[in-house]
Parts: sequence; C-alpha cells; structure tokens
Amino acid sequence: MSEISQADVERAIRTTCATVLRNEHYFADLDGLAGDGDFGTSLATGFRQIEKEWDDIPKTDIGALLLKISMLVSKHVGGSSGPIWGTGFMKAAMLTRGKTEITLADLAAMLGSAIEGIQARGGAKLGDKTLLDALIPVHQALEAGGDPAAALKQAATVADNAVDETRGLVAHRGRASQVGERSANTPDPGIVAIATILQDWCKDRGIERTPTAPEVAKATA
Amino acid sequence: MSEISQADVERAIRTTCATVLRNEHYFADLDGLAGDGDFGTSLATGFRQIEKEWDDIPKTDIGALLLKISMLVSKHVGGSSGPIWGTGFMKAAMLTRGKTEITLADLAAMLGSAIEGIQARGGAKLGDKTLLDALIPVHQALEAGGDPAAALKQAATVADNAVDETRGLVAHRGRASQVGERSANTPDPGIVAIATILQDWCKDRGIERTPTAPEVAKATA
Amino acid sequence: MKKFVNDPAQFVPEFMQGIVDANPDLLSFTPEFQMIVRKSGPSNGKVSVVQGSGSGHEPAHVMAVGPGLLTGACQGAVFAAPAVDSCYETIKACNSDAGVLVLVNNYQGDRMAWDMACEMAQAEGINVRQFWINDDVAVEDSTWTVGRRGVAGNFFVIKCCGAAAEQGQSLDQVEAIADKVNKNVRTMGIALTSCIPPAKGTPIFDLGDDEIEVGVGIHGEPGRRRDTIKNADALTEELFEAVSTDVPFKSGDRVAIMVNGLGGTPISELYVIYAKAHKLAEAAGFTVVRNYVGEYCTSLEMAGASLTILKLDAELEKLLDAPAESAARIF
Amino acid sequence: MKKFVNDPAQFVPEFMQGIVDANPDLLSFTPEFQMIVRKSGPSNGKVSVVQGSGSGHEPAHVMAVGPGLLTGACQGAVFAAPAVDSCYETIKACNSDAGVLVLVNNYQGDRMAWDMACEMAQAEGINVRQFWINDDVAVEDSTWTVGRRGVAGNFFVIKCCGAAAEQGQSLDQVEAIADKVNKNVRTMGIALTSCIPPAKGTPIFDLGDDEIEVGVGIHGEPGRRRDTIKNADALTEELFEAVSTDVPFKSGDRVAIMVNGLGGTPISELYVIYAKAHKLAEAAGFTVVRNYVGEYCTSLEMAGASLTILKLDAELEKLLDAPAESAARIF
Ligand SMILES: Nc1ncnc2c1ncn2[C@@H]1O[C@H](COP(=O)(O)OP(=O)(O)O)[C@@H](O)[C@H]1O
Ligand SMILES: Nc1ncnc2c1ncn2[C@@H]1O[C@H](COP(=O)(O)OP(=O)(O)O)[C@@H](O)[C@H]1O
Ligand SMILES: [Mg+2]
Ligand SMILES: [Mg+2]
Ligand SMILES: [Mg+2]
Ligand SMILES: [Mg+2]
Repeated sequence: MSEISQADVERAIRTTCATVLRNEHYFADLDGLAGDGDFGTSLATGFRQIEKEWDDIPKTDIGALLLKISMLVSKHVGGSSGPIWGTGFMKAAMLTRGKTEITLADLAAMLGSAIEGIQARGGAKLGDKTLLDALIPVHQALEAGGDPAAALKQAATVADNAVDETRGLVAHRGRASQVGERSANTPDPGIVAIATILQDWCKDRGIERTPTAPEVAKATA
Repeated sequence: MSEISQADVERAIRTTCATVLRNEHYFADLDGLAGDGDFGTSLATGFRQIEKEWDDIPKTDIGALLLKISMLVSKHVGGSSGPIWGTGFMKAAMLTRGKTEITLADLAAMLGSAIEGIQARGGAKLGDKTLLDALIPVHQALEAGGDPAAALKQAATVADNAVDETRGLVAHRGRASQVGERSANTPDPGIVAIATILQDWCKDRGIERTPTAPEVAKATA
Repeated sequence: MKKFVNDPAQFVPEFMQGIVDANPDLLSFTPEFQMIVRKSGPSNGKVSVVQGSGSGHEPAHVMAVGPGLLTGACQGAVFAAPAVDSCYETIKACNSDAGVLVLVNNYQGDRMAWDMACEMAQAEGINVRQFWINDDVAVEDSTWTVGRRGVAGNFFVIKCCGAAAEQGQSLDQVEAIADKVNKNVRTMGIALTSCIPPAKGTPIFDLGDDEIEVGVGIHGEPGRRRDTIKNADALTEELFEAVSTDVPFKSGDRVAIMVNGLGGTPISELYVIYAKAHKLAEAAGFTVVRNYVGEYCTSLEMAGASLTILKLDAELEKLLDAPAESAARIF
Repeated sequence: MKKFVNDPAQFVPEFMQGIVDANPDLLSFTPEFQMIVRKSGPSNGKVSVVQGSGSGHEPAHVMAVGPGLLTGACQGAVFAAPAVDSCYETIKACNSDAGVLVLVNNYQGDRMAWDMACEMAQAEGINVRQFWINDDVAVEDSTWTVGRRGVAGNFFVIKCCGAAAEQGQSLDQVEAIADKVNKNVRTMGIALTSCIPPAKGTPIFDLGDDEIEVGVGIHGEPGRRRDTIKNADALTEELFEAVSTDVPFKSGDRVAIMVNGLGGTPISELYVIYAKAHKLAEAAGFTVVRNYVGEYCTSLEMAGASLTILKLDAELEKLLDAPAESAARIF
C-alpha cells in the first residue's frame, strides 16, 4: 500500500530548500563556533540552485528526481557537505529508480543506504558529532514504522534531541574535529540542520510539535 | 647689562624637553587631525636624545650649546620638524658663539635669525598656518624689550593667541597643506607646541598666566 | 563589512577573472568550474601537479599555477572545499600520460571532494593519485581526527613537486618528493584578528582587543589556546619552539624558513618576526639556506603570521632553486 | 594595539634588520642612519639612484634597493621623513663619479630633509640632484601648497631610473627619464580603514563602520571626501575616472596598470579591482602592456587600494622589461 507519493517527496525537497536558504547565515554562524563558518553558505549555494533549476529537474520518477538533486549538490556544494549530502541523495536515488510512490519502509531503507554511503565516504561513526548522530536515530524511528505522520513527528523529535545529546561531545570529523576539545559545548551545525529540516517538514504537514533544542527553535522561528 | 644667563638658557632647554616629552602623544594626535600624526613622536625623539646626552653637551658657551642642540635635532628628528627646528637652533647658535650671557635684545635677534632660516628652508610666510605664525609675533614681543619676565609673559600670550587666530586658516605648508580646505578648523600642532613651551617657561619662572587656547590649557595641565 | 566586493556570491569568480586578465599568456580560466589551468595545458611525458581548496588563501592555490609549479587548480567558495565536479574537471583538464598528482591539504571536506573526484576520474582510466599535506603542528594528531591540517608548508610541496615534474620525473618520484617535503616541513601560526568572508559578512570568530589565537587554522579554526598579545619576540619564540621541536630539527640542519603573513599584517611586522626567527635558527645551529617572507597562504585580511621551517637536503635545495613562474610576481 | 612589535621606538631598525638578515648577499645595513645600501655599493661610471622617506610604506622604500632599482635608501620613523643626517649619509654612501639622483616623494618634510642633506653633500663636492615625484591626483595642485603628493607611481620612477642607471646612462639622462615617468604616471587611492603607527598606538584617523576616504594619502591624510562604502566596480570606476582623465590618457595609449594594496586588503580583493580596471582600460581603448597587482606602496595595515596608470612609450617599456632584483621577492 502506498504511503508516500512523489508529490510528497517533491514537496519535502522544496520545504528543505526553504529551510536551508532561510538559515544560510545562522547555520554559517553555528559552524563558525568550532568549525570554519561555511556550512550555511555551502548548503545554501546548492539548494538555491535546486530552487532555480526546479522546473527542469526530471520528475519522471523519484529516483530520477533524487539523482538530479545529488548531481546538483555535487556540482554546487563545497566543503564536506558536498560529498556528504551528494552521496546521501545518490544512495537514496538508487533505491527509488522508476518508483513514483514509496512506503515508509522504503523511506527507511533509503535513509539506511544514505547513512552507509556517508559513512563510507567520510569514515564517521555514531558519536563522532556529525549529522550521522541525527540520521541514525531518525533511521530507527522510521524503521519502527506505523502511521507516517506519527513516524515523521518521532523522527523530528529524536533529531531534535540529538542536538542537545551531542552538544557536550568532541567532534571527530570535519573542520570542527581539528580543534580538539575546543569543539565541546558547541552544537553541531549538521545535526541542527537535519533537526530543523524535519521540524519544518512537520510544520508543513500540519503536525504539531514544539522544538526542544534552542538552536532548532531559533532556526524554525 | 646682562639679562639672560647661560644657566637660564640651559634651564629653558630642559624645560622644553619636559614639555615635548610630556606631550608626545597629544601633539601627535593634534597632527593627526589634518596632518599625518607624527609631529609629537618626531619632536619627542629628538628632545629625548637631548635629555639623554645632556651631560655631554658642550657648555663652554651658549653658541656651542645651541649648535649641539641643532645637530642632535638634525640627526634624530624626522618629518618637517627636523629641518625646521634644526635650522632654527642653528641660526640662533651662530649669533651666540662664545657668549655666556645675552640680553633680551640678543634673544630677539636670535629668534629673528631663526625665523629667516626657517622661511628660507620651508618657504612658509606669515598666515600659512605654521609655527611661524607663533614665532613671528613672539619675535615682535621680544623686540619690544622691557623687563624680561614681562616680555616672556607677553610672548607666551601672543603665541597662545596665535592658536585661536590661525585655527580657521587653511594650512599652506607641511602635510596638513596637502588636504586643502580640510585643514581649516583644526589647530596647528606646531603653533600649539610653541605656545605650550612658552607657557611652561612662564610657569618655570613663576610667572602667573592662564592659557586661553584650549589646546595649550590641555598641554600644560 | 567594508571590502572591495560586488555580489558576494560572485566574489571568487570575479577575483579569478582578474588573475587571468592579469596573466593572459600564462593562464586559462573555466568559470563554470572555478578552474585555472596553465595556458600551455598539461604536457605529455610530464606529471601534472594539481590542487584545489577553499578560496581566501590567495596566492594559494590558483595563483600557484604556472611552469615549475601547479599545472592547474580549482577554487571552492571562501573557506569551503571545491565542489566535487570542479575537482573532477580539473583532473581531466590536467590529464597527462605521465599521470596526475593531486596535492590535497588535509581537511575533511577537501579530502572527500578529491576522493569522489579521483574515483570518477580513475573510473575513466585516468592515472591520478592524491597526496595529503599536513604540516600544521598546532593541533596534535590523534587516531580520532582526520589529522593535522595542511597550511603554509603547502608552498614547499608545490614548489618541489612542480620542479620535479618539470624535470620529467615519474609519478612515483614526484609523489616521493611530496612525501619527503611533507615529512620535513612544519608550521604554526598566530592570529591577532579574525577575518570576514564576503558571503558571511561577519567575522568568522571573535577576538578581544588584546586577545590572540595561538595555533590558529587558516580558516579561523581555534588552535592551541587563547592568550593575550605579547611582544613580537615572545610570539616568535613560541612559534619557533613549537615548529622546530616537532620534526625534530637538529643542530647542523640546513633549512628554509618562511614567515607567512595571514593577510592583514604589514610586511614590516613580518620582517620583525623574521629577524627574531633568524636569530633563533642560528642559535639552534641551523643554516638558513633560503628564506621566504611575505604572503603565501593567507586567511583573507586576518592579521597574523605563521612560521614554517623545512629541513633541506641536496635534492630539495636543487628543487627550490629551480625556476618557476606564476601569477604572483613583482615586476 | 595588536601588532608584532617589541619596543615601538625600535620598530623601524628591527624590521630593517630582518630585511637584511633575509638578504645577506644583496644588502648591507647601517642602523645608526636607518640606511640600507646594495652590498656591492655604488659603481663608478653608473649613476646612483637613492630614496629615503618615512617608514610604513613597505616594500617602499628600502625593499626597493637592489640591482636595477635603488642603490641605497634610508628610512625615517613611521610616516616621518628621515632625519637630515640619514639623508646626508645615504648620499655619501651611494656617491658615484657618475652622480647621484635622489628620488623624493613630494612631501614638505622629505623635501626639506633632502634639501639640507644635498646642500651638505654638494658643499663636499658630491654631484647630487633631487627629483620630486608627485603622481597623486587626489588633492589638486595649487600655487599655495607644496603640490601633489608622491605615492605608488614612485615604483615606476624607481624601476625606470634604476634600469637606465644600470645601463650606464648619464645623470642628465636618468633625470630626464624620472621626469618622463613622473609626467606620465597618475595615481589615486581609497582607504576602507585607518592604520596604527606602533609608536602612536592609536589609529591615525577615524573612519565610521561604513565610511571610506576617497583620495586618501599614504600617511592617512584626508583626500577628496568621506563617502560610504560602494561596491568594488563603482569604487574602481571612480579611481579609473580620476586617474585616466588627468594626464590625459587617450585611446590607443599603451599603458601599465598597477592595483596597489595599502596593506590590509587581501590579494583576492585587489584582483576584483584589477578585473574591473582592465575592462575599463580596454573600453577606453588602452592597450595594457604590463600590470602590477599587489603591495608596492602601503600604509601599514590600512585596508584600501590605489590605482596607478602609466602611459608608456618604447623607451619606458624597455626599462620596465629590464631585469631587477630586490628584497621583495617570491621564490
Ligand atoms: N566525515 C563526516 N561524515 C559525516 N558528516 C560530516 C563529516 N564531516 C563533517 N560532517 C558534517 O558536516 C558539517 C560541516 O559541514 P561543512 O561546514 O560543509 O564542512 P567542513 O567541515 O568541511 O567546513 C558538520 O556539522 C558535520 O555534521
Ligand atoms: N614649511 C614649513 N615652515 C615652517 N613650519 C612648518 C612647515 N611645514 C610644517 N611646519 C610646521 O611643522 C608642523 C608639522 O611638523 P611634522 O608633523 O613633523 O611635519 P610633517 O608635516 O612633515 O609631518 C606643522 O604643525 C607646522 O607648524
Ligand atoms: Mg564548515
Ligand atoms: Mg606630521
Ligand atoms: Mg569548510
Ligand atoms: Mg610627517
């Protein structure tokens, strides 16, 4: 039985574009705390391009759509985010070739494959204080199945929690990892971004939820 | 009849050193308003050296003393001030060769000759908004003769007045002259320096007098 | 933000255009990939040496393209690794039958971008390898992090590899030279101020009026510690100590010393640092064979400087001596 | 004030020491007179070209000492003309039977110091002449002032006179070349920030967060007006307009263009300016034969830039092409 239509996916991507562009400077500032301050700009450059080329992006099926997104990210996003997000979308695309609708289980599988790809690319593990610390619990939430709306709300909640749970950790990957202990007590911008995107998806879907992490609250305000 | 002893001259020079060193930064700031901000430092560099070498400076006669002062200024003072003050002391030295005491008339003649030398060196005239606008009326005050103390007080007064009288003028010499109209409504640091030195001489001599120009009041405070 | 900038989003392509306009006979520019390649292109029989990294470090990296230096380079946005496609296109544009060596400064973003690009190029049968530069002693290495950062020592790797490639040495040999230079070069820097990426519009980090960042990274990453400003000799002593004890260098070594300005520090101050570093080197028994004082790897207008020491041998001395030509020039 | 400085009073001799330590074979240093002379000294039969001015403009002026450039130079304190004795000793140290030409940037202080020094030297029978450089179009000339200021155009006068002297041209000829260059070179600059002379410890003037000084002098002297920051193209257009209409230059002219950083502006921004200046020059029908983008005449760490255009002829092109060597170098 179908749970998520291609229209849903397209709408989620447009919402994501809005989230990233709205937070271009805020995400950059967060990256400036322990990293090099380019995260917001790098990501926004890619999603601004996706917005711009939206009408020409193939809509034949979800796989074609995501493959093009992945290529646009590889082409326009610099910093670690380019290879990381590009790899993620690429993996998700491969599992959706030819599909115009997917189930929640499919979505979980897509994210699982994206996580594997990102780990292979950047060598990060759970607890290294990267966006994987948000994606991995989100993946579990989706795997738990149930009503898609409820699952999405749960996904947003675990990602939101990840911001505070990882705040105290020392980053082991990315620019922030090169400052050692100095990265502790700063939120990881990648985790904040994932949590913010999911929170915006909830809002867009009319799912009531109040952010807990102050950064997510600020980014969705 | 003697009016000014070599001891008086030496004392005046020591007092001048104190004036210039105390105002190193203030004179530099004044020069920064329309000029290049080096006046205070340039002058202080020279007079600090005079302080340092004081014991070795020949005291056989006023001329030898002033000649050495002129050489130290030429060697250590940069900017326009080096040639200007160096030339001035040089001219005064020439009129006092072998003398160990001078009259007020001699002092007037020394200053007159210094003024001529400075004009020949830098081509400035009365009204060009340079320290000549202080030295020239001071010269007249000294020429008027009378009691040395009264003459000194009068000299300090006309120099002090020169600060306010020239404030509105546009500088025609020195760095300040290269900013055109922009130099108007700023005091000339050279004039302020002359007025401050004379005011300090008065104080040192126990001559009662309150400065009128705010800059002179600040520099002697 | 007061800068000579038009549209911040166009800052990188615009300054690259200026570099090419100023060097029409030397360089060619592909705006789409923010890529600059030698006008003469790669030469078969000679290894191509390429690089690509974030912008804001000028004259690194595109200004190091030219005979005896890089064959080509691409730029990312300010302080962001280049997009994967830029790296891939740069490898392709510099492809040579003798092979392509990519000199990657050791940052996660740069490494991942070049990893992907190299995989794509190798899949097409291009003979390309990566070498990672990590000369910054400020942040200690550990199995956890991606390791030390690549900073100003990069210049020496480029210069030596570029010269070796020009001589027609093989990819193995050029790679071995990169490894030798990297193993013998160490750097540490101090920031006196932050800097403002045009697209960000605000300082990348905050430093108090009397604060300095000891061991700062060239993207404003925190280093060893915050401290208060000391005099030039004291700061130089700390840099010299940190750098010279790392290889370790020893008395009798022949060395090259670089005092690199981070962008906002005047030349005169760099020479105040050099005067002290030179004294310290002689006291340590080093022979300073060559010195480099100026801007080689900057962080926009950041005030600060880094000290680099390279331990030389006859081979490296010859390679540093070799002629080279680049967009960074004086006459 | 955060700077790489020890005792501010020793700042100038300390950085000069660094320059000489970095160039032991090229230069010799006399600390007492803050004077640097070519190691080889003056050569009889060749005119000596000397200069001396305030410090803070590095690489001008002592870093321009070397074969094909200056024979010797002396420095004053930051932004202060050198002491008369320094000038006098520099003339003596560079004395040549072919004569000595002093290139004086047109500032009252410098002129008076060199006047006195030349009188002293001539009294001793030394064949020395002064030439005054005044390429800055910012402040209009008038019979009242000492005239226009000498700024970055100074580099071209040094380069051409140095090359001519190297060729063995006579004092009259070298002086004629100085005059030709000076008559055909024009400059104007814009400051985005002020700067702090170490001995002063505070900014030499104040600029608001969005203010710029159009036509600033290299000692922070006010220029044409205060304005608010505009984009790089607009600022470059104003500089180009002011400079190119002054000689006046005309379509068909062969020119050299210099974009000079005032000290605190990153290289990347200088190339953004160059890209626009290059476009404007082509639109005006100029042929840009040579270009110079970098730091040639600075004001400590001041953020800002100046644009210089030199109208060329066959003779000047040859002189610019001639080899030269100086402390300012890259490899
Ligand atoms: N190796 C990695 N694997 C997964 N995510 C990573 C990795 N390195 C960094 N990240 C994520 O990317 C974010 C930083 O992105 P960005 O600023 O574009 O990269 P860079 O660190 O190169 O500047 C971090 O907040 C982190 O969440
Ligand atoms: N040509 C001149 N003749 C006499 N006094 C001058 C002349 N030019 C400048 N001055 C005096 O010198 C002062 C500036 O000295 P200084 O700052 O050392 O010179 P510069 O203008 O070269 O920086 C001015 O305030 C003025 O009183
Ligand atoms: Mg980052
Ligand atoms: Mg002055
Ligand atoms: Mg980055
Ligand atoms: Mg001066």
